Amino acid sequence: MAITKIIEIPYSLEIPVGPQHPALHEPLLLKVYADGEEVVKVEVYTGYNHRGIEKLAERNSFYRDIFIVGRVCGICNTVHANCYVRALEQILGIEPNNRAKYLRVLAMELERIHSHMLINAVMAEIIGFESLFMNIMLDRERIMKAKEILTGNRVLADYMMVGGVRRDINDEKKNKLLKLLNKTEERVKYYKQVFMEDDTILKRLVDVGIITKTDVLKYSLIGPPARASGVKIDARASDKYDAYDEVPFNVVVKKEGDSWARMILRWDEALESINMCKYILENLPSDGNPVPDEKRLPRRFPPGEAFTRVEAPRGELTYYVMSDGKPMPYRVKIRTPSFNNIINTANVYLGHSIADVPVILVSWDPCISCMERITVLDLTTGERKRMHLKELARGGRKWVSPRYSI
Amino acid sequence: MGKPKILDLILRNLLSKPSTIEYPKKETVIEPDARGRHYADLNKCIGCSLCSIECPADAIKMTPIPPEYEAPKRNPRKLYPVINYLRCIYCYRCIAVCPTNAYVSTNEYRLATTETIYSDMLSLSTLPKKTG
Amino acid sequence: MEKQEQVEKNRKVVEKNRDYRIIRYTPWLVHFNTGACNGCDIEVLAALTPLYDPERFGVKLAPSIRHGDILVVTGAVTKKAAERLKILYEQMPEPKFVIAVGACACSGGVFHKSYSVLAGADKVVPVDIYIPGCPPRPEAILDGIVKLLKKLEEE
Amino acid sequence: MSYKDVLNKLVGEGLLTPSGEVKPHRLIYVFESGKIRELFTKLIDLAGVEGFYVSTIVGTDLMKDGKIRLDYYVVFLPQEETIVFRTFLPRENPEIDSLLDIIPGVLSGECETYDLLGVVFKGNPALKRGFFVPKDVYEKGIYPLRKDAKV
Repeated sequence: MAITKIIEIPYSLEIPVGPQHPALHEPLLLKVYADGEEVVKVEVYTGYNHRGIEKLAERNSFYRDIFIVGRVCGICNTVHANCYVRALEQILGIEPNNRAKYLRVLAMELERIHSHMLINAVMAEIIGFESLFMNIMLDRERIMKAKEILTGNRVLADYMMVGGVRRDINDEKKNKLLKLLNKTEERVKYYKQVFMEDDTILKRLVDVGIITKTDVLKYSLIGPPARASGVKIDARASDKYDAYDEVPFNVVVKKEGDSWARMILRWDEALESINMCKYILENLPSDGNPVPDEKRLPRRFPPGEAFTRVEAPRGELTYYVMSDGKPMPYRVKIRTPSFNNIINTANVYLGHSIADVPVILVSWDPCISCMERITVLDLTTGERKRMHLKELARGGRKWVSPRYSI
Repeated sequence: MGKPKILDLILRNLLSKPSTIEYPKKETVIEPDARGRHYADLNKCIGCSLCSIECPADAIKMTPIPPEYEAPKRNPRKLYPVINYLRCIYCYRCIAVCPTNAYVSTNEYRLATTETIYSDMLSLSTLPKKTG
Repeated sequence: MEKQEQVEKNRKVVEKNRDYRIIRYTPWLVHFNTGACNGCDIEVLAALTPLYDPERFGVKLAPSIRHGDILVVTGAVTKKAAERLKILYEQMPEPKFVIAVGACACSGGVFHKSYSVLAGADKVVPVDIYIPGCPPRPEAILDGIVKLLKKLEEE
Repeated sequence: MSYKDVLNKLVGEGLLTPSGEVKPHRLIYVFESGKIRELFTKLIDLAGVEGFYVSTIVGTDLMKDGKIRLDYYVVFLPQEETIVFRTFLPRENPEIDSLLDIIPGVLSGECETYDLLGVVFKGNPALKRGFFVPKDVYEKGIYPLRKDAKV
């Protein structure tokens, strides 16, 4: 179509982005400027979810912080707690026993499976494939049950403790977990096939939001978006923390770099994680009690600093903890993966149609668990319309195009 | 996917039961050691207030035992922990640090209320009342 | 004059029936995240999936605040989100009810001492029912909704 | 060129000074705050754009020394080795050149450090108060992560 004048339509999506980075900014505001259907400019606004966790951590004791950092992100709580606990262990010079290390990995991998299933379900919902969303959510409940058996709570596990974990498992629980994992594996394979073959999904995802290898590194992108563009970054493989040096696994890397590759990569990783969980359950070492006595843990922390990395479901998560010998940490710095992945990717939307914006956004895995609402403001008439993100993906086109496609 | 596969799928779906749990008519299966409501057993509590110091959410307040209840001798300061269930995050840190293992844990999760609920009545019910 | 009396009478009837209308119709939920860790959010979402299926009671997630009857608040109510929560509550049609889900929305949880948090949805809007837990199980959320409906019925 | 050679070359040129390590085994190199752009331009030349990424910027308020410490955590690929580049700024008017035009990935870190700690990155147009901090705090001119901040 011939453009005679450029009309700016500010689309502002308010999205609770990233359980991954709830610490600092979550419901996030993306302001999308569009020319007709084509996105020309994107601005990111933040601060709706800033809870001041870093300051809060400086005011609470080291042990109380273990539970506070778990509440940075509900979906990745065990990896947050694990990262912080390992930083404390580095400062103290404690090493947990092998059984505890294996159990930690088990909890983190279960979390990765349910997180990847959740974001794939949300993607199915965003592109209007509601029955697939319901099916994936139904099968995700099995993993939640497994988490409940292992840690005692469905979502927030509070499973990590300095020097080990907070609960042990017995043979009965082990068998229950294996049964649940076997059932889930079957279903995950099926869903992967659906994502590979279904026309609806292929048409909406393939070649949408392509990002190249150079851009990935320039913009400090991490996790599945980086691996889907052919960059092999995986803190599990490089740092070999906990039992990741003993449990066999492959780092999945894809070359395409589009939204579809990112979603398929998540299914591949979920399958990989299920295999790891099964390996752990079958080869669980029994070298002593993995549960430390919390009454006897050291109360005093020597001065020192530690920087730990962990591979969260959404990418590399880092913690920096500094102790100055007092009962409270001097500085705790949390850098969550969505922090990089969301704020730094504003340029990827350019050139795509408005209906693709939610698809690209979800493919970064910002965990859109709830309210997604969009204000569409038409500058020519001053008319304002609020719509659901899903509506925008499906019907938004209907609302916009008649006016500008002439 | 070919057509015969779809037929197979339809048949299987027609014959299978719905997956919905008829809650609240039918109870769901909850692990017996799931983290639910917990309270202090005052026969064991020594009133040391360690749980109140360690609570990440500051949900536990040490309160004097009311005079109509017989305070046990092992509790010289006559204090007992009262948990604010609305603020409690059910991390069970208090249970782990308690020096006398005085906490009783349950898997009760149906706690929806219209006002703030505390653990005081549950805790005090473990103590005998003074006679006369 | 008679007309005015009639209007007055009608208004009284409407006010009397206000709280009952929700039972005759189906309650639609609107979910608002005021800075939660998404733990409660995914549990609210999980409560709406086929395994628990609250559409049996007619409960459904409404897309817009103007369609909603029950506002489900999760999160520790950060100062920026509090302004929004107030606007949303004012936009809801009468009768309106608020459910606070999770320890953070009930009374601040672990964040109650932070500088950017108001700690508790009841500081901004009147809350009808609290669902404690961190996060509450989907069954507990359904339980809260059922308790709210029962409470209205009794009134 | 492996990351060790790159670092040795930069140390030889006098841009970096090795000083200890952060647990577990993350080497620290101290540089002068005025030479940050020179350092990272050379780093890109030597290691290549695809040779590293900036993982985190950690700002710490050292109130006793009257300084603000700024750590750039850089991860070198393909070994994924984390190296700390550390610099010190005065506590009054902390200023440093922005890296936004040569490494766009530092955007989030710079915005956050400015908003929470008050370090000014010269040349970054996206800096603004209220990126994270609520209005009533930043209107008083308080930076929440400073040790003397009362919020």
